[in-house]
Amino acid sequence: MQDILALASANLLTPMILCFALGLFAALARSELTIPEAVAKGMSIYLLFAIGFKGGVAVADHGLDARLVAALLAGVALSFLLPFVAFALLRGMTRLSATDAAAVAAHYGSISIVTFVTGSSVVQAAGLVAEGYMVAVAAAMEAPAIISALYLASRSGGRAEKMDAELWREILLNGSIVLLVGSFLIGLVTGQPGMARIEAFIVAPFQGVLCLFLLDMGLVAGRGMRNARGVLTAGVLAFGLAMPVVGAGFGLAAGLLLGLSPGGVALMMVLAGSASYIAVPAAMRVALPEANPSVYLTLSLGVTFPFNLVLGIPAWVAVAQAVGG
Amino acid sequence: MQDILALASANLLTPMILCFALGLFAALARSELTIPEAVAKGMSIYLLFAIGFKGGVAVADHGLDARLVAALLAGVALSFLLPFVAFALLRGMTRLSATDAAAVAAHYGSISIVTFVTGSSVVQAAGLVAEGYMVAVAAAMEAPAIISALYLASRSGGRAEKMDAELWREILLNGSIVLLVGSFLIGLVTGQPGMARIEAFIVAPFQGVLCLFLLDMGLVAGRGMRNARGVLTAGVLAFGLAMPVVGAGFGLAAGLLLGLSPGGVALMMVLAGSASYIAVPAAMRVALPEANPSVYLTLSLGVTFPFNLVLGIPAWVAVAQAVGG
Amino acid sequence: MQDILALASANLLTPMILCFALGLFAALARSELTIPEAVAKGMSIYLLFAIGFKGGVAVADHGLDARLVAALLAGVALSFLLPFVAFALLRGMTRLSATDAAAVAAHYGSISIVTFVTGSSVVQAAGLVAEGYMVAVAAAMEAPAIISALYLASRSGGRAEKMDAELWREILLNGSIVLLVGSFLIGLVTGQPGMARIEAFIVAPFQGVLCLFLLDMGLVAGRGMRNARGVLTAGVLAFGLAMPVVGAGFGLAAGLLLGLSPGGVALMMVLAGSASYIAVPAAMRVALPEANPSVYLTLSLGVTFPFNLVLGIPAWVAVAQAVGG
Amino acid sequence: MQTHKAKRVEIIIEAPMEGRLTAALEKAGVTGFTVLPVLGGSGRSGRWTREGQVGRSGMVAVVCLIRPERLDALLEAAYAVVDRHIGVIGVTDAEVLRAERF
Amino acid sequence: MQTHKAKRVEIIIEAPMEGRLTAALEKAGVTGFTVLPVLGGSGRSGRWTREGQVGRSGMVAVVCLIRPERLDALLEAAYAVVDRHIGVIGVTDAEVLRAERF
Amino acid sequence: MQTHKAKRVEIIIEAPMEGRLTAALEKAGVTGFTVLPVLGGSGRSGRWTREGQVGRSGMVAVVCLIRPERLDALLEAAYAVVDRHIGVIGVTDAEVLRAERF
Ligand SMILES: Nc1ncnc2c1ncn2[C@@H]1O[C@H](COP(=O)(O)O)[C@@H](O)[C@H]1O
Ligand SMILES: Nc1ncnc2c1ncn2[C@@H]1O[C@H](COP(=O)(O)O)[C@@H](O)[C@H]1O
Ligand SMILES: Nc1ncnc2c1ncn2[C@@H]1O[C@H](COP(=O)(O)O)[C@@H](O)[C@H]1O
Ligand code: NA
Ligand code: NA
Ligand code: NA
Repeated sequence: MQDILALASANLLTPMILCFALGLFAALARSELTIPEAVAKGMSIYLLFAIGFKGGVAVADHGLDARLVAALLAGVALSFLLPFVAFALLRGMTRLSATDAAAVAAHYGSISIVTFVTGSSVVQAAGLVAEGYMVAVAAAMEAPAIISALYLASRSGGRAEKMDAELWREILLNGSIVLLVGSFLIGLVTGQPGMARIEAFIVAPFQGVLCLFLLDMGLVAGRGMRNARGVLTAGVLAFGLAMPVVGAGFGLAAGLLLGLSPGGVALMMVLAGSASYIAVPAAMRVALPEANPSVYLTLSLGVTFPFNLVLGIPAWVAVAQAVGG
Repeated sequence: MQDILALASANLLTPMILCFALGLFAALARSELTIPEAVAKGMSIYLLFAIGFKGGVAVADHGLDARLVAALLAGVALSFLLPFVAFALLRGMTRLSATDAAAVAAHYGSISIVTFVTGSSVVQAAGLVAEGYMVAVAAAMEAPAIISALYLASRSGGRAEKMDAELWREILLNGSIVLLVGSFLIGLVTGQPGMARIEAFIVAPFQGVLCLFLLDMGLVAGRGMRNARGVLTAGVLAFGLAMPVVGAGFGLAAGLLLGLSPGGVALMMVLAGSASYIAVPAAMRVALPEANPSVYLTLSLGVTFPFNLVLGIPAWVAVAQAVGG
Repeated sequence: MQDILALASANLLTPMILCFALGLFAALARSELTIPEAVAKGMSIYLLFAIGFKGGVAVADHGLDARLVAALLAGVALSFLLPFVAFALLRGMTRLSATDAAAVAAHYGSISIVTFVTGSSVVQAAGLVAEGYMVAVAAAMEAPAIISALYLASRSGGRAEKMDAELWREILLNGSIVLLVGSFLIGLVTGQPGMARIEAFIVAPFQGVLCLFLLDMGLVAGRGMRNARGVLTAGVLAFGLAMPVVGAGFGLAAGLLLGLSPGGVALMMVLAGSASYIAVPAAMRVALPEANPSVYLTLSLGVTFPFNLVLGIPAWVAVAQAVGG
Repeated sequence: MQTHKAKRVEIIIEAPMEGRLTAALEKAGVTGFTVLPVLGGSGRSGRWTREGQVGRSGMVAVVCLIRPERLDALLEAAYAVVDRHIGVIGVTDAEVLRAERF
Repeated sequence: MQTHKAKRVEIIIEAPMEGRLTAALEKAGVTGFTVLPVLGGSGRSGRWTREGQVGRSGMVAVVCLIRPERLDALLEAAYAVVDRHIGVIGVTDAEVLRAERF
Repeated sequence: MQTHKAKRVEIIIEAPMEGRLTAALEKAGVTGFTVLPVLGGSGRSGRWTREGQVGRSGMVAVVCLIRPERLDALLEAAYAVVDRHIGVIGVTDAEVLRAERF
């Protein structure tokens, strides 16, 4: 426990977390500080590309691990499963409508790639080495939760859109999945020689870009909080704090069952405990338009994301070290 | 004098200054070369973050200097005072209306952060080390001049907007102040360990980004010049060249009184001698809408900014070295 | 021949080419992955600035070569000449109207700066050193082809716009020429000391930025292909594959006549064999509005660009090595 | 100059629905439209801004000029897409040159 | 389809005044508006472009669809903000679906 | 509030022609206009989008509010530029405050 607190407070004072806090402060104080949409998108493309490529090179280095396929399957299974858990919790803890609850559940079954990126930094700073294919697991976990959520919504009488081919294509080929999987494969194919060519671009400046990106996330989260007063009842808030712990617990179990390294276990917890705020919201606007976006965006970005950043990630890393060591 | 000229000509042939000149040329020749607004904003966010963070780390390294508070107060005092000097000069040298003169005066009491950033590079290239907190002084000098200017405008019968709470908030929490102070504090808190994480992002590529940013400044300044023919009478032009010298003189006095290092004195001159073109123009549009923006933008960005870049900064550095050495 | 294939397949598995392929795939699969316009423009500004500056520094290092002027003249001559070759081929191989053929011809007389940038990387990776002024040759080859094309169009009865002063200014001062020539001159003037200041920005991350830029090129090319079904008849397609070979042949002859180094010969082939897709399309929209943009954009970006990237460049480098060694 | 009566339809819709809307318009025989970016706005679902966002969030404005007799087909097609979604449809009378294009 | 009369108000105003304008609109009971980016323009104060700018320079276009009877309140609110500033207000007749929203 | 009749002209034109169009407008005595960015669109020359483009590709929308009596001069000037190019011109009736500005 003490270790976790020590790690958490060490993590708290990194430039990344402080940048997020600065963004939150600026938005809540209604400063006009903003980061242009194009710059924010540019940074997210950079981060996705870099993390995917590094994952691919790591797999190229260590050879294809037999556990890769098992890990992918486990990730898909978790993403299918967690929305049911989240939905049950939401129906118990909050008064959200079935449609809203299903939409929120989709977010918590899916993953937050920025949380994953930050988690990878912390894992590395803690001296651990995670399996390179965890980035592929992340990509695999993005979409399945959406299907569970639409099933939940229609079972409860909600008017979920039919999953037509168009919607499938949109979800499976959404920008972040394509970029993550694509750069993973490029890293896998080009390996160390490829890395040598672009290392100065994707490794050295990575954490600095992450700082500015988290500044932007703080701004967006803070603006969301300001606009969402009233939306967040105590029950909803409690869910936003409890669900990442529950999710991380499932991740821990999966990681141990798979026999991942401590770094891999930590990242599995990070993934399972995080909530999407890019891919899933867009899918929900199309497939469950009656669900209120301020509920799921505020919960995912305004509650769970900061919780994971500040407390979750260091805790999961400490747990994984304790269990795995 | 010879030293100043040598330094000036050395400074003249740096990639930074030449990039500014290229931008000026392109705009005056009506090339369609442009830098997208989002990219320009992204670069300015990068520069503000980097300079603030480095300042904070420098203070963390050297310990809190007793002079920090004195320097901040001196900066605030200068920012309050210089608009009065500028206003008097403008009323003597030009035929600008009281409102226009007050708006221009606000710009010259405030500071140009890009001039400061360029000045820091020159100071460093000259082998000097300035106090890290000068970046906080820069932030402190942004806003006070606005108050003096509104006072001047209303005293002269101009219709200055009342300084309501909203306007205060906007001015004190404008994007560049928040980012500069925020990143300064982050640098202060995280110190060298924080720096180690993001050094490759904010130190090594800094001067290169500054080049492209100055290219953009040149484009914007050149476009302003093209649109402002007729606005710049000889008197107004003379003011734009004289005021930075006067301001730098005040800065020199303040720096010596404070007992700053030669590098610090040089930066104090740079700050006092520079004129705002980001924060103050926006405030003037709100608070003194009758003032003509082409007057103050052209003067600040088209006259004083290039003057400082090419002649002012190397001169101030040489003076500070001569006096301080 | 085997060498060429070996080099081609080595080139094929670089991160750059694979990023281009990823972009193509994403666009053809209608993924919503996109790179914002501002980010794409920002990257292209970076690449132009970096390649120009490096060229200038290289010339500063090796001294002004007597062949520089000859190479510039040869480039201009090629750019004037190649549209006639292309036009003749097009009229023979395709059923394009004279206006469309002239517009396409303009593109193939001019050059693709991204192909040049990629070619430079491959030349360097092959251990060759090209003349630094090749970047100035590239700039010189951008515009002349436009004049030939307008001549061809009006000779064939097309309604080409008169080349008024305005159009001249637009073409000669288009963004990429100004930036390329400007940064070349800046590099020339500041030499190694200038390079030392901004090396970390323009050298180390260069190939990484190129990767993301080629990803974007792939996206744009793929979208163009999707929209241009029907436009590309077999004849047009054949032209898009044959013309770069013809052009490169002219480039080879010119390079050998000039006595360039093997690296320089390779780059001359790359330039002559490449087709513009930035400067010339904008000029054609103004001067030959009746020409169908999907024909020339698809050909240039969707056929010739990938051909050069994957097969052309490695082939030209191998030929230049074989002939020059 | 000779102008012809037309309708100008402006549809403000969530960005993730843009593809579906334009597909529906094309199906309804609309021969042209223009998509404008939107910075932010306010409505029953609150205030929002595009700044700093990374997903396909936010809205876009789709503008169509069409012959008056085609208005109903267009509105029906648009409405079917917009119906359950956040968004606004406004129609104004307009005139165009070159009627053969619409 | 059934449409209802409305007014479309388009206000082009300096970016630093956007917050004040939208606050005034909300106070005047305007229930929705959309903010569009502006690239550049020209007027009595000369030509300007947003390209390369870093401050909150430039202008934005605010578009409101409202019931006709609310037009006066809106114009008064908008005018009070725009009055001393650079900017333009234009009003056109329009029709909307779903009148209950406006 | 007191408003005055005006015309709102919206010209959607290729970006490389923007400078020529605005020069022609100024020559025709148009005292003000606003340029809006365009994200993409569709017409006889197919679908296009601005995303990821680097050149001066794509289109822009130029909006002018003018006195009705000046409409013809404006349309003639605009048409001379747009004629051979991809683009669309739409005109709507509008009203403006502060007629002295137009
Ligand atoms: N009356 C209106 N006039 C203009 N735009 C509106 C109006 N109402 C809504 N909007 C736009 O449509 C979006 C969604 O509206 P709503 O569905 O009411 O939340 C808003 O954020 C605005 O961008
Ligand atoms: N007649 C007009 N039509 C459209 N936009 C205008 C008009 N007049 C002015 N504007 C816009 O309002 C801005 C400021 O106008 P002004 O106050 O006349 O300088 C211009 O830069 C244009 O963007
Ligand atoms: N009916 C229309 N309504 C609105 N915009 C149009 C219309 N027709 C064409 N456009 C715009 O003008 C561009 C060129 O049209 P076209 O010349 O028909 O290819 C299209 O890409 C659209 O942006
Ligand atoms: Na999850
Ligand atoms: Na000053
Ligand atoms: Na060529």
